[in-house]
Amino acid sequence: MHKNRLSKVMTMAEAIDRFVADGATVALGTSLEPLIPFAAGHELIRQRRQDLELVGPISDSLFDELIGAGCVRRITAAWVGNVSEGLGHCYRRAAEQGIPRSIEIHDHTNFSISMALWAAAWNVPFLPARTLLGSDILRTNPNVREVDGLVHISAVRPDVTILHVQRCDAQGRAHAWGPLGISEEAGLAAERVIISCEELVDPAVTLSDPNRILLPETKVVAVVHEPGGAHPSPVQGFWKRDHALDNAYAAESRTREGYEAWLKRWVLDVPDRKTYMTMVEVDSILITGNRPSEPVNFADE
Amino acid sequence: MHKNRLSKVMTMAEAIDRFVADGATVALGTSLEPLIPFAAGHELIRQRRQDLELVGPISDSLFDELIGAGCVRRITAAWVGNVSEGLGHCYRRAAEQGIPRSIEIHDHTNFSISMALWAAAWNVPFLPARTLLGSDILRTNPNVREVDGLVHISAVRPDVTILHVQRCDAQGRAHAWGPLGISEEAGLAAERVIISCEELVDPAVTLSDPNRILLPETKVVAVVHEPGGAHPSPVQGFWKRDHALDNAYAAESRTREGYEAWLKRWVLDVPDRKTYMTMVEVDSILITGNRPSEPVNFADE
Amino acid sequence: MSDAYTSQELMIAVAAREIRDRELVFVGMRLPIVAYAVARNTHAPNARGLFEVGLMRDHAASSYLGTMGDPPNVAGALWATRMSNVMALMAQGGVDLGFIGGAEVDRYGNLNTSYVGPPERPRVKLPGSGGGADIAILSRRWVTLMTHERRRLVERVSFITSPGHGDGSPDWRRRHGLLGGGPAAIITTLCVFRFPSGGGEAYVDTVHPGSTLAEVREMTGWDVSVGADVGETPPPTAAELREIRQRSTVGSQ
Amino acid sequence: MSDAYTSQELMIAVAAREIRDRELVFVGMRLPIVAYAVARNTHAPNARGLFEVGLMRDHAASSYLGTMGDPPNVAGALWATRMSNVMALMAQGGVDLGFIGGAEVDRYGNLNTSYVGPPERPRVKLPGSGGGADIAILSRRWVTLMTHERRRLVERVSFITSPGHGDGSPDWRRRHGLLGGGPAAIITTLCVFRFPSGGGEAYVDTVHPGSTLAEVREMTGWDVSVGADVGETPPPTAAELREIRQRSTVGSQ
Repeated sequence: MHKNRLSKVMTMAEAIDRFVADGATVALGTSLEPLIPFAAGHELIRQRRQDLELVGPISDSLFDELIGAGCVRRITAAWVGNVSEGLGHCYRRAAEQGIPRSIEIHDHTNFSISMALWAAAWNVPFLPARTLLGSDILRTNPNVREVDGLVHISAVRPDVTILHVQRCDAQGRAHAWGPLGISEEAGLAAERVIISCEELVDPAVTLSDPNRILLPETKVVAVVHEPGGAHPSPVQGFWKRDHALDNAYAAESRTREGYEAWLKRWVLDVPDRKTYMTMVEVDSILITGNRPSEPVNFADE
Repeated sequence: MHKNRLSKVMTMAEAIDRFVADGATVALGTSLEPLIPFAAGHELIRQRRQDLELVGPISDSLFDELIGAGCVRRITAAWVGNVSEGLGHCYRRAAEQGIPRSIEIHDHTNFSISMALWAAAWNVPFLPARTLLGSDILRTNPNVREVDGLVHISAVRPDVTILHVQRCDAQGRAHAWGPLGISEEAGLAAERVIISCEELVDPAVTLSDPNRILLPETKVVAVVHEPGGAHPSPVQGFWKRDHALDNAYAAESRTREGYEAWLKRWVLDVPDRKTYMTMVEVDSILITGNRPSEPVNFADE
Repeated sequence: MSDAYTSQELMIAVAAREIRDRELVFVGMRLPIVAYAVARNTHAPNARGLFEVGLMRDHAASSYLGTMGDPPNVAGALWATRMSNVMALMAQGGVDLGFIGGAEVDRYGNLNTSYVGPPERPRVKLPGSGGGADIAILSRRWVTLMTHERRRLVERVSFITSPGHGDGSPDWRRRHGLLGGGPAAIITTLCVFRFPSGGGEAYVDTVHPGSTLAEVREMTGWDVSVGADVGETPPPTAAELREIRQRSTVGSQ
Repeated sequence: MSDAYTSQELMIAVAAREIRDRELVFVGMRLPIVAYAVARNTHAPNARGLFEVGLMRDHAASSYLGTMGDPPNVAGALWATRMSNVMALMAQGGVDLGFIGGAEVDRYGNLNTSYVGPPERPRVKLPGSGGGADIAILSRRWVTLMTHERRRLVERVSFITSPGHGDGSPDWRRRHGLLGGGPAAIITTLCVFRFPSGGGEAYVDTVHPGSTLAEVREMTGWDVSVGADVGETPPPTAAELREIRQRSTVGSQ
């Protein structure tokens, strides 16, 4: 039945090469703390992407890493730092001293960045919301403004949204579970979507539960089978959060030299995610239990 | 762990009596053609609710039945009729001749009624949308207006949304599957939600899959265990659509006398849904197959 | 299989041919559901169907549908979701083709499914827009199917539920902010009307076998324009008829 | 179990007491996660926690959380959903209490988590709002926890990320359209500040055991107001300490 559909499976290197251009607006880390597509972020760094606009709510240290690597022109996000420590050291250096380059910052809140993406999803120039009133973010972000006691939040339309999910088939039907943050609106708003997944599964699995399919396959241009692709962030049913590694990043990135050493060790000298995962102490973070969802019956007769 | 939670389980008669007042704004049939809460609608008729405002997209013949019974003051919907035939005969009589009473009509489209409910869910007075431009609905519905090339759709806030779902627990955690129409926004926008369900299940079932829980339990005030409560509309995994019965309604409701006979037989003389279901030829519409969703793993360690 | 065919079968075949391969089609109810199945199983194997109830499919349902939300349309779907997500795709221009039903259509392709006569006291209260106006405004192009009667094909609809080309003036849609391209065809029991690119007035493109232009003129409520090269509508092929007849037709009402 | 406790443990206990039974609490990260667990397992067995990542819970996670989206916080949740649904509840006034962290707070309870110094070239770039501003504007009341230092408790924050009572003028929030009630307390390592109903300036309500008002004055960047009836903060109870110590504390960073 699906024989006419071309597979969208490719390597992360190919997906980033083909679908993320210099200057692109890229949404990442849209589930907040879990399911952050770190593997994709590292590949963006390895391919030396320039002038990106990063869009997201809170994506632990991923945005900080990309800023440190000099890939970023603009941040359109609610929060950039690392969850272990708070402050993002690369973010600080860029914003305070222009190291390695200066960046433009469009501050959002979690709610407002969600509304900005829903606006793009529904193809309207703005959505009104009850947040941001009384906040100085109204003074510094040119894309939010107070009108008649509401705040109009301008649409943010990613060129590409990159999502890490638990399982996906070759045609791009992605199943994600656990809290979803702003992943749905980030995917719908985007021109195109890249999926990385823990498991590449048969369409019989994904189509057994069309309610769990996160996005229309028509948005998905690439499917990357990338186990551990969200490390050190957690993946329900697969990986706990690697607190130790996140703490180490927070500590090492305090100095520019420390960050550069970290970058060399964990990104630049690592050819791909498979190699990266051999460097991770997986025993302590692997989820081995089973806590299955109760099936539902989609029968029609 | 849940011993402190009071059960919300009650009969449909009690749920309607306690939570739907005369004059209330009630959202029904929010999944469009499937999962229409006909049992709740029939109980509204039996309890002689007056002056209701009905909110929905397309709810097959349910709105037509309620209009014929004289329960309705205003229609805020995209479509009222019956799917078998198109024209809603009670709706025609009310709008054209004021029989059994005249009604006010706020025309919507499917998209615009969804936006009206999202506006209420996010507690903003309106949401802008790209629909309705060039339509005469802009002339007749006072709650939509063109502003700067967009249409501002005023919030619609139901006092109560009534949903029929496949399974629910006593605390109001509802699992619904299949297409969801505008059920999520109708539930979030409402002051309170009444759930009727095919199966009343243990919380272990619903909490095994928190992604499938349709709405926060804090909105749900009543859970009615009502097998067949959506008949003649379909329920994935439980009931096919009863085309014959829907056709019969379309034919019988052509005249006021026909409608009144139908109403007496199928609603007024029927004490409850259990009795109603004994009058239905269930063999041809019962779904007996199993097409289970593939489980997902929510394990955390 | 008989070579004879009903006018409904012809309409379904014509509607199916409007669907191009790889398109995303906003299907709607009744005849278009069958048209999608025919197209998918003949010339457009990669066409996807989108349903406002909250579904996307890449193949037709395996059995009869009374509504788009019937269980056979859900089983095997590519996506079961909320209506507002489906509408998002359409608002972005992601829907190539939509089908809309109507009680009345006028020479500019405007559809009325709301009121015949004054809205405050209508002569006939029709069911309303459903998703019709949304499709009319937002899909890249759309098609309507209608029984060819003088009371349905009228000079001017009394209420524009789903806008076509408005008053027919050049670029009416763009000037009024409507994102989609508007009506591409009116498929009736007698003929196929099409529209000039950029909008304007419907013209007769082909007349169905067994019908005549005179009959079309007689049964149409406006002074009919005729295309430069009016032809005969190609009858359903054997493959089309086979697909149509495999499904119980849904348009008996 | 020792009767001694750290100032962090006291802050958690005080935060837990802000949670009333049956309330819906927007929890946030670090200390408040533990505070929710303490409240839930002592005086507020029916309090529910809401997390912007897209979760609702009626009991604390069974093991250590580095983030609100860690797997133990998802297992057994009452709802796993989108952030915009969680925000919908809060925009409707459905969230009774929120917790917000901050780098700086001023006498009117305004929080800065964005920029120290001019935004175009800040002396310190802080991480930003996250959901902080949303909670500050929309929850019915909120509380912040902070290390008591002069550089943190400042006369006037250089950037209002999360508005408290603005310039302290009567009804500032209502006049500016902010739906929620604003800050109810600032819990520091030395004391608890509260606010008059209707807004205005923070006053010292209780001083923690072992601290003094003089010390509070010394360590606060504004001329401190003191409540009519300033008392001592009740220390953590044995039950509170037991709950706190059952969980790895999360605030070590």
